[in-house]
Amino acid sequence: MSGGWLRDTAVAMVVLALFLAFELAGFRSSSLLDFAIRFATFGLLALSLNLLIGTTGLVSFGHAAYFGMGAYSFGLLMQTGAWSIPAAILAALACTALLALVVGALCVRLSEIYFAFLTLAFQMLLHSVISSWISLTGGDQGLMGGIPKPAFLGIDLAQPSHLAGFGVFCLLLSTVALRQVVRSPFGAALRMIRDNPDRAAFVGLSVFRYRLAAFVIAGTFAGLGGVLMSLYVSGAFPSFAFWTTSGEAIFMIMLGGVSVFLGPLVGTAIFLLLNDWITALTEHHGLFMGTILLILVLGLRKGLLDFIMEHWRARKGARS
Amino acid sequence: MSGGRLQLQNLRKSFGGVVATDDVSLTFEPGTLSAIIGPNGAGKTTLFHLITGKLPVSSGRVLLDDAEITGLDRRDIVRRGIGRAFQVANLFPSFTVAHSLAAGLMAHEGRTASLFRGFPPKDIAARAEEVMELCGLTHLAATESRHLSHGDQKLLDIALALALSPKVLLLDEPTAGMGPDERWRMIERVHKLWEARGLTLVFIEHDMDIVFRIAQSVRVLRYGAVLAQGTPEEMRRNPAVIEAYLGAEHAL
Amino acid sequence: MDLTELGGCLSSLSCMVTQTAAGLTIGMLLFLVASGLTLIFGVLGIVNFAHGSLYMMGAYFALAAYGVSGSFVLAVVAGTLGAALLGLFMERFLLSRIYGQDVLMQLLVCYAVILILDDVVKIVWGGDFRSMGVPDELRLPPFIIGGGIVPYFYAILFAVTAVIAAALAWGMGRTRFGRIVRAAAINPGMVGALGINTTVIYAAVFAIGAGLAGAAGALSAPIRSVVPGAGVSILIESFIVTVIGGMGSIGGALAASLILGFTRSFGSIGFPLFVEGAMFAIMALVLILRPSGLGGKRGS
Amino acid sequence: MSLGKKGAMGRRVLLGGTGAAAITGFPNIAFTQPRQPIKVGMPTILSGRVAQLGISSRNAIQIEVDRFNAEGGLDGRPIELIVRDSRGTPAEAARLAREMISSDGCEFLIDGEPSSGGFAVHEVVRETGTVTLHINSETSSLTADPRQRFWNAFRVARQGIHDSIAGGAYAANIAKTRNLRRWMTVSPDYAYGRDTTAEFVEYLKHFYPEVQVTGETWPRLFQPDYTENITRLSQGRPQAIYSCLWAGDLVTFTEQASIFGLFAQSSVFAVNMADYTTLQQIRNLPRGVHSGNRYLKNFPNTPENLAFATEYNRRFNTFPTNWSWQAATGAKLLMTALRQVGGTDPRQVAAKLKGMVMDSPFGADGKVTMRAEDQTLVGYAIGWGVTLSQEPYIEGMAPIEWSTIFQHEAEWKRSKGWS
Repeated sequence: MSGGWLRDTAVAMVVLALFLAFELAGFRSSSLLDFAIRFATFGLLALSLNLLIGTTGLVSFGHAAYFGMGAYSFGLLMQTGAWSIPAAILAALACTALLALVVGALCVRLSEIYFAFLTLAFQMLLHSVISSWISLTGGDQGLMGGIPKPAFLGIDLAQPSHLAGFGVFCLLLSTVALRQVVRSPFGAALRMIRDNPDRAAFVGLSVFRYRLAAFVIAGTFAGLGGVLMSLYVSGAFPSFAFWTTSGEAIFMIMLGGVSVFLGPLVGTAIFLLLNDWITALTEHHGLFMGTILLILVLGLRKGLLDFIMEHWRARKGARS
Repeated sequence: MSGGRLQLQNLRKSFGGVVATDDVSLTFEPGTLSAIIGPNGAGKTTLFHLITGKLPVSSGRVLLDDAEITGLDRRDIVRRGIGRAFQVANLFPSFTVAHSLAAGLMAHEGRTASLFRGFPPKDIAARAEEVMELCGLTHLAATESRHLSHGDQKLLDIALALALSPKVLLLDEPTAGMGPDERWRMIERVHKLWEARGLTLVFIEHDMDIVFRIAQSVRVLRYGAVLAQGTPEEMRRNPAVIEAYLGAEHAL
Repeated sequence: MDLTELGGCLSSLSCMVTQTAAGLTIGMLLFLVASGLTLIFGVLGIVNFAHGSLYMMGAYFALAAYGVSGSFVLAVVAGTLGAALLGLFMERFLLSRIYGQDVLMQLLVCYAVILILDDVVKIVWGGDFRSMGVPDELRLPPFIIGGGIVPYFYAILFAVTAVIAAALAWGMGRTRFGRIVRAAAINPGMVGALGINTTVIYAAVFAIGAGLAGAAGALSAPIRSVVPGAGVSILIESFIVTVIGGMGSIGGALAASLILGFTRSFGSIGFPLFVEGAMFAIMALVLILRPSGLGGKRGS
Repeated sequence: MSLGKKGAMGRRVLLGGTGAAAITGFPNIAFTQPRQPIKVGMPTILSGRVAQLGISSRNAIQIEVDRFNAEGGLDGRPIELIVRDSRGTPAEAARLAREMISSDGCEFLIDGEPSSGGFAVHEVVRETGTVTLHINSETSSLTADPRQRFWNAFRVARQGIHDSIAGGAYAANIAKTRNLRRWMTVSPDYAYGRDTTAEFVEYLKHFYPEVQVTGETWPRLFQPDYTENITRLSQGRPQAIYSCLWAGDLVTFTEQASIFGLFAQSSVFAVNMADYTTLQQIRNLPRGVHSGNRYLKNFPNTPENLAFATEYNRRFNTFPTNWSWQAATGAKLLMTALRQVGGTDPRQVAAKLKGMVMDSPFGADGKVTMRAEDQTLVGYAIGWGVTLSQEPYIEGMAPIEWSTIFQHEAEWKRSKGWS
C-alpha cells in the first residue's frame, strides 16, 4: 500500500522537474515566479488547514496563528545571523509545533463552535503579543532590516527564480507528506473522528490525542507556509497572524473543496487569481469577494471541486 | 474465542434526583445469550451506557471475568472485551463497509498511530473480509455506510462491534425500525454469530416473539430495577412480569 | 505590575467610585453585544461571527438618524431597529439556508457578511472614521461622588443599558415568548411539535439579538469613533464574554461582561500592561476549570 | 518596457486558461508605441480603517500628475498612475509592488504604504532596483539606519525623530514657563506609539530635565473604548499629558476624556491632533490642546499652500491630510527629476533626486531638500500650536528651527551608531 506514496513522490518529482526545466530553459517571467511563490505559500496554508477542516472535522478560525509563528520564528532566527536556512526552517517548525501543541491542548476538547472561536481568540492573542512586543518583533512595522538569505547547497534564495523553485519544492514535499498522512491508518483515524467521534471512542480511539496530533501537524505545515512568506516579503508582519488571513485560508478551501485532497490547492489558485484581478479592478475588494463567497456557499453549498466531483459521481452512477 | 462473564453488582445511577438505575445486580455467564426486556424508560439503554463507560456509575461495580472495569475509560472497556452496537446505527458515514471494519480493527489494536503505512494494510483487510463474510456484508464491501439500507446499517453496526473480537457483545435493539421479514433475517444472523463466536451476548429487544424464540435467559427491568430474571418460560409464567410488561398475549 | 497603586486605589473612595462606574459602563455596553450573541447561539445554535458588524451598523444608523433629526433618542431607536431589520434580513435570506449544516458554512456566510458590510459602509458613509459627539443636551458636568468622577453621559449609558438588561430578563423569564424561546433553546423539535412556528421564533430571536448589538453601537456612538471594521474588536470581547459566561446563558453573559468591565477599569491601574492578557487568562482558566462557562449547563 | 508588457500579456492569457504556452509570453510589438506613457505604480491602503489616508495620498498625487501631463509631460510622454489597494497588509503591498514592476511595467514606484507595508515594499525594490519614493512611512530607521539604505529608495515624508525633537523642544518651553513637571503618557501600544513616545520623552527631558513621567498607559491600536485609560490618567493627576494617538482613536479618546474633564485637569500635548480629518470629526474640540502640525492650510501661511488646499478642496470636497502634502511633494520631486534628466534612466533619476532642493508650498522657508546623505526629506514645515474650538482650529503655530532638529538628529544618529 505504500505504493501510493511512491507514486505521489514520483508525480511530485516530475512536476518539480518540469517547473525547473521551464525556468532553466529561460521561459521565466517574474510574474510567473511571483505567482509560484505565493501559490506555494498560501497553498501550504490552505492544504494544512484542510487537514483540520476536511479530514478531522475541526473548523479552525485561527490557523493564521501558526502561519505567523512560522514566519516570525524563522525571521528572528535568520536575523541572528547564526543559523543556516535549513536549520532555521526546522527550528521554526519546531516552535510552531510547540505553539500548536499548547493551543491545541486547550482547544481540541471543545465542541466545534467553541473550538472555532477559541482558535480565533488565541490567534488574536498572538497577534496582539506580536504587535506589542516591539523589542523582539518590531511591532506593527514587522521584522525590519530584511531577512538574510545565505546560500545553501547552491541554492540562493535571494534570487526570485531560486526562491520560486524552493517554494514549489516545499509545497510538493508537503503535499506528498500530507497526502500520506490522510491516506495512512492515522488519517483513517482522523476521518473516523470527523465522521463520528462517539463511535471512534467506542472502537478504542483517543479522540483528544488524535485531534491534537492533527492540530499540531496542520499547524506545523502552516508554519512552513509562513517561512516561505517571510522569505518572499523578506520580513514578517503582524497581519500574518491576523484573523483575516485565516478567513482567506477558509475562503480558499471553500473555493476548491474540502472533500477532494487537492481541492484546497485549486482553491488557492482561484483565490489568488481572483484576488489579483479584483484588486486591479476595484477598491471594493470586500464587496466583490463577499458576494462571490455568498453565491458559492448558498448556491453550491460546497466547494467547487466537491460540487464537480459529486456531479461526476452522480452521472457515473446513473450510467452504470 | 470464547465468551466472558459479565457481572453487575449493586449498580446505581441517578441524574440529579432521578434514579435511572436502581441497585441492579446481574450476572451473564460466559457463552450465554440473554435478553433484557422492560417497558420504555426502564433503564435498559442506561444500563448499557454504564457497562460501556459512556456514563459514569453513581455506585456499584461492573466486573468482566472477575476483574473490575468500573470507571475505566470507555476505550479501555472496549479493549478488555466488551463490544456494543447501538439502537440507532452509529457508523462512520463516509467510510465504505470494508474500510469501516478495517478502521475499527486498527483502532482497536492501537495500530492507527502509523503515518507511513497505507490504509488498510493487507492483514487487516483480510480480517475485515472475514467479518463481512460472517455478517453477510461482503457484497456491500465498497459501498459507503451512508448509502446502506437501514437494515444493512444496523448489521454493519453489529459487525463493527464484532470486529473487535469482544468477549461480551451488547446489542441495543438490533431489530429496531425494521419490517417483520427483515427482523427475522437479522435475528437469525445474530443467532448465527453468537453460535460461531461463542461469545456472551446480551440484547435489548421489544419484540417478544424474538426474545422467546432465541434467548436462553431473560432479565426484566422496570423503573431502573430488576423485576425478575430466569428462562423465557419462567418469565412468561411470572405474574409480576405479565402484569408489568408482557400482557396476556405472551403469557403461558 | 503596579499592585501598590491598585491597593491605593482600592483604599481610596474617589478612585473606587470612578473605576467602579467606569467598569460598570464598559461592562454593560459589552453585555448588550454579548447577550445578543449568546441569545442567538442558545436558540439557533448559530455563532454569529458577523455580530460585530451589526454593532457597527447600529452606530452608523444612529449617526445618520442623528444627522437628520438631531435627537439622540431617535438615533438610538434608529440604530436598534436598523440593526434588528438587518439581522432579520440576514437570518431570513442567508443564515436560514444553512441551518443544520456544519460550522464551516456559518463561518463562511458570516465572513462574507463582514466583508460586504464593511464595504457598503465605506460606499455609503465614506472610508473615513466619523464621530457623533456627545449631544449638547447631555453634555453636563460630571457627578462628583466621594471625590470620584462619574461623567453624566456614562450615568445615562448605565441607566439605559440596565433598563434594557432588566427588560431582557423580564422578557425571557415572564413572557410566553420568553418561555418558548427558552424551550426552543433546549429542544427545537419539541417547540415545533407544540405547533409553534420555529421559523418565526428564530427570526424574532435573531432580530432581537441584532437589535441589542445595534443598540450598543448606537449608544456608544457619541463617545466612540464610528469606522468601517469597528466590529472586530467588539466581537472578540463578546466571544470572551460568551465563553466565560457560558454559551446561551444570559445571566452568565451579564456576570462575565461585568467581570471584564472591572478587569479593564481596575486592571488599567493595577496591571496596565496585562489587561488584555488578563482577559484571555480568565477565559483560559474558565475553560480549564469549567468548560461550559459560569452560567452554562454541564455535560451538554 | 516591452519586457514588462510581455509579462502582462502572459498573465492575461494565463487567466484565460490557454495553458502553459502563455507563460512564456509572446513578443508583442503592437504595444510598443513611440509615445508610451511613463508608468508610476502606487500601492497604498484604499480600504479598511485608514483608507481615507490612502485616498488622500492618491488625490494629491493625481493633482500633480494632471498638472504634469497638461504641461506636456516628459517630451510628450504623460505619466500614467497605477494605484492599487493593499488593504493594509504588507504581503499584499509587496506583491502589488512586484506585480506593478514586472507585469504592469511601472518604471517608478510611489509607495503610499505606512511603515509596515513600506518596509515590505522597501525590500522588494532593494531587489528590483526600481526608483521608489516612500511617501508615508515615518519610521526613522527606514532611512536613518545605513543598513536600510540603498541607491534607489527615498523617503518623502516626516520622520519620527524630527517630530520628536520638535515636539520635545516645544513642550519643554511650555513646561518651563508653566512649571509642568509631572507628566503621563497615553499612546497606542505598537511600534509607532512606543517609539514616538519614548523619543518625545527623551527630548522633553533633554530640554527640561526636571520633568518626571509618573505613569503611562498603552491602549491597543484601534481600541474601541478608552475609559479605563482615561480614569487611569485622571487618578494619576498629572500636570501634563502626552499622546500620539491618531485619527479615529484620538477622536474617541478626546470625546471620552472631555466628559471626564481631563482637559480641564491637565495640559494635553497630542502630536497628531492638527489634521483636518481629526479636527473636523471631534464635535467638541477642547480649547488649548497642544499639537504638532500634520497638515494645515495656514501653516506655512503662504499663498502657495492655501492654493494647494483650495485646489484639493475644489476637486475632492475635503481637505488635504498629512499624507496629502507628502504625496504631492513626492510626485513633484519625481517629476522635477524626470524633467531635469530628460529621460527615465533610473540611475540618472536617482542621482538627480539625491540632494535635490525644490520650491515647495510645504517647506519651512518655501523649499524642501532631499538630503543626499540619507535620502530623506528635510526642511518641511514643522511646528506646534494650540487648538481652538472652530476654524482655523489651531492658533499660535510656532515653527521649530531646522538647525535645532539637525543638531539633535546628528547626536541621535551617533548614539544609535548610525553615523
